[in-house]
Amino acid sequence: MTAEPSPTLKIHCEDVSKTFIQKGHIGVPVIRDISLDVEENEFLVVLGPGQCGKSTLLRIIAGLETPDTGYVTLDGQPIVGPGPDRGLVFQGYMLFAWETVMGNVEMGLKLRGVPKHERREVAQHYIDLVGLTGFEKHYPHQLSGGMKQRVGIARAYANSPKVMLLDEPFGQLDAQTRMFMQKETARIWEHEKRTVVFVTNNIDEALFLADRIILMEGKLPGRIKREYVIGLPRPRDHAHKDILELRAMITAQTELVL
Amino acid sequence: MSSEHVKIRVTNLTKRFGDLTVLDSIAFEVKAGELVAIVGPTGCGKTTFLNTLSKLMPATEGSILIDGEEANPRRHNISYVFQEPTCLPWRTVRENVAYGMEIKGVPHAERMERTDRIMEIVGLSSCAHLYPNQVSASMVQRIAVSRAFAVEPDLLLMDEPYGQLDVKLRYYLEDELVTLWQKLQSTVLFVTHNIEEAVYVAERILVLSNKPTKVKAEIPVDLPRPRDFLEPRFMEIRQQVTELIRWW
Amino acid sequence: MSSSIANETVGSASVREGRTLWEMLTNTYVLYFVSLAGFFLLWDRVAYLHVFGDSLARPHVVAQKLYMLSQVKFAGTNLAGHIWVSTQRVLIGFGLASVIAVPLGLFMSLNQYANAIVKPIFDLFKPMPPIAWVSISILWFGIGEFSKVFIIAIGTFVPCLLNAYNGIRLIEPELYDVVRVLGGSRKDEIIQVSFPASFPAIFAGLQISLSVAWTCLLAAELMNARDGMGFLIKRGMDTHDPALVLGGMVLIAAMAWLSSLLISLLERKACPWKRSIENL
Amino acid sequence: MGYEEVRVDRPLLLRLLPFISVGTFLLLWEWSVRSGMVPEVLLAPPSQVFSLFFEKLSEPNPDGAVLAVHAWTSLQEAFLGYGLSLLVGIPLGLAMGWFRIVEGIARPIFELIRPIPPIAWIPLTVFWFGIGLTGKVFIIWIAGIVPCVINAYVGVRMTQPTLIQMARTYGATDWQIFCQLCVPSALPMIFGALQIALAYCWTNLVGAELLAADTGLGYLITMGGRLGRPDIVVLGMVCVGLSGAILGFIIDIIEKRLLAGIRR
Repeated sequence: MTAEPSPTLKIHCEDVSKTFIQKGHIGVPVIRDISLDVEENEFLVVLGPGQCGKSTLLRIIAGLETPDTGYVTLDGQPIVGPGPDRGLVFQGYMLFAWETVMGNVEMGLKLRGVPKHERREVAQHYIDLVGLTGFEKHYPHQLSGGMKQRVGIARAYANSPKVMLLDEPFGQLDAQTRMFMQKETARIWEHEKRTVVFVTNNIDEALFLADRIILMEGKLPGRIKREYVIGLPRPRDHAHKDILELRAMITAQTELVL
Repeated sequence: MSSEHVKIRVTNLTKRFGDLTVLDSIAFEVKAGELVAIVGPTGCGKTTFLNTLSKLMPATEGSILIDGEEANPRRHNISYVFQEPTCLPWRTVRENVAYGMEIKGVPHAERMERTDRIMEIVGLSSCAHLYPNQVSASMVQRIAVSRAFAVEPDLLLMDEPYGQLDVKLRYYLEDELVTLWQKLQSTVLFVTHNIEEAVYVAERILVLSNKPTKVKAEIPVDLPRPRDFLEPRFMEIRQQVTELIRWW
Repeated sequence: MSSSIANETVGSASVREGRTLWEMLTNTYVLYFVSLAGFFLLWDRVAYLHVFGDSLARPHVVAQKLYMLSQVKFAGTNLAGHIWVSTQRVLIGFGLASVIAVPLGLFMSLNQYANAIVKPIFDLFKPMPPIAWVSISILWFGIGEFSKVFIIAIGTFVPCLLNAYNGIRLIEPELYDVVRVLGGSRKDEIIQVSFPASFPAIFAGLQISLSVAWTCLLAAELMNARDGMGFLIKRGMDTHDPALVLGGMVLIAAMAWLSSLLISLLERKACPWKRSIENL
Repeated sequence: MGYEEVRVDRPLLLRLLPFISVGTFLLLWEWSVRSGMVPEVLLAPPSQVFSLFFEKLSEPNPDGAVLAVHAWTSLQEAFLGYGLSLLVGIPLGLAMGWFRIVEGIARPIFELIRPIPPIAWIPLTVFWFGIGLTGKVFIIWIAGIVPCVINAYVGVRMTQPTLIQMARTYGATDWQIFCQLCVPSALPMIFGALQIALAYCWTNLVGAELLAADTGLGYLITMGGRLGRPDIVVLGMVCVGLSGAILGFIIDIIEKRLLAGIRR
């Protein structure tokens, strides 16, 4: 354990393990002994195939699950539960179907008792930032998948969290919309710097966005397999030779799961 | 690989919904045994295009000729591999692969023989007696691909069958697809949003425009197989196609 | 970006227009008309030819009967009076039951202790058909208004409670996570997620309850009543007047249909976000 | 990757509460009658109902038949009506879901008849068939057919559209698609209807017997009411509820077996 944490250390996970209980009595170890540091304003991508416990790790950082062993700290304070200092974007969008875009985005502020005109202003700012100006009064089902996830991102951002956690946010989009959303994510991140932990199974996405990639083992229980620091300049290009070479190198490390 | 015989000829294919023109006089030809990829920007009327080609939807104007005859699902062998899984959950993997031939009225002995052959190539033999919900998502898509090839189609349409899979798995399945296609000499139209995938599998790429959809460009892919996405020529073609449709 | 939305909605607009004679003949509305005409014609012929003796009235006789009843007093009041009396009973019984059952169902699914106490007793009564309560309610409350309201309330209670209960239990648990991550408390989870998300299920429960309510009303009025639509049917039975029986059936069906329409309209008003999902 | 066995206990109180609550309910009921809070002419205590149950197994008075005869009559009517409604309703619903012409013809009539509460047919069935078995079977049939038609119809309509498109591109005929895709797809919905239809049948059986019967569990309840015997009324209600619950349980087991058979 480091005696003196670096001043820019944001999130620190120490030997985190978690076992889920299925059918009431069977224990499935999901992640085991994960230790991990995230620096302030770093864009960290956790990359792994379908079932490797990466989402569970994210939910532990969000405080939605408690680890069986180990602990997680944020700014040196142990995480005991979910809180508005960490914004979470869900894979399945998880928008409130009964609220408009505006209602969804301002929800966090409303829950914290921010007066109406003030939260409208903040929400509008983030709606504009994600490029949904003009759609404030739409209900979620009237939006396409990419637009729904933008609402999800704006909702998380509007709460001004210190850390953004994204759980396979673009998993349900087609290849082109996905690239577009990645570009938008990079743009928003440049605009409003945050510490980001981004979970994905798509290596192109990881290489496009990450400062650092954590590669997970391809099976349960999830462990960290390798770590890559991506020093490429931004904005990046999906089809750039350096990215493709890195991709070849990383994919060589993963197993083929049919 | 491909002979000079024109298998599919599409002329002036137009589809309108009321005042809205979705397909605007699309015309192209596919030679027998050719693998053509079709790419276009998101929202380019891809679904309408495929549904019209497969005759699920009547075209407003124009014709689709297979061997010089108007295409007809009853007369011609048309296969369509959908983006979402289309396995029948109440049939085993083997019965699913045989389903297309069953409708086509292929005699029992030949049906079984072809089913076994295809499942051998694709590597499905080990799970022939499982049910679709007992196998993984990529397996389910391989069943659909096998079923489509098994009817020895005059025209095989594929709608982004490997959309959400990770890179390694995708390349593996695409190699498998190319093997199947080379062995069975089928004529394949492969529709996708992923440009890299298109360059990897196709002999020729048709680039569609935004709505109203037209064929914007035709790009031959004259690369040897197996292809390597790091090769300069590969990257060059990829770049060329990307620039034609980039909206992101 | 927005063009992809247009692409998805266009597909549903592709209705083929009938051109050939066969297609025109098999047009849905033509078929509906043929079907209804055939039904009434068959009814009329069967009645006219006395297939069931004199126990089936011809359609126009039923209509005449209803018209006559609306003009003159029958058993103390005219047709509108009978309809109103029955409707009132349904409204009171249904209103009482839903006001108690819906909150109770919500509370049961939100609090596991409440659930552990109420659910077993509820399960005890659930398999009992509401109509089985008719005799005991007469025993308890005599043949006055309250015994009828009581049966209706008992009958509608079960579906109201069950739907409210299941409505909350079937909510996607991740939606609660959203509220928690945004910094909301348990109270916020209930107000922001549980209540709005269970709305459609509650309305579905009200819809079922309502049809049960009319059945219960009828059972109660058939057993004993001096007015109401069930009374008309019963009187028709006692005096062997098939026109009166059929008239009563038509009335009660119309009222049941109208009230269910009313609930649908109410639901559309209450959940604008759900309506548009259906339209898509 | 080893899976460990883990035991999770629910709080003791939560596991005990259901028994406490039912026990308290029964005791309160018993006590309220015994203590005279509720007059005995209005309600019978559970102990009395319990002993009457054994008495009625062999004693036909005062309502004219022993319990087994009442139960048998009711079961017979219910099963005939239920069976007929499945037999007619399911094929009708399936056909309405797939064939436009069947839907066009059958739907308006179905919608016309559906809002009529089944027990409203009692007078007509008494005119037509008397108070015997036929009339009651008719009412139960009318009641049970509605959920059968609706579920089979919805089941066919919910067939995954891409499955139908897939079969169409292979050149399948309408009839092939109906038999090979729509019917298997609708099976889970149809099995769901078994349970709902049973509940409808059972409810309306009681209604039919209240008015036009000389034996049956519903008749037992009516007679108890006429004779001013709350113990008989409650016994009848308990029997109806209990046998309904048992039937539901049996159907549930059958449904699970059948579903396991197709979903594997």
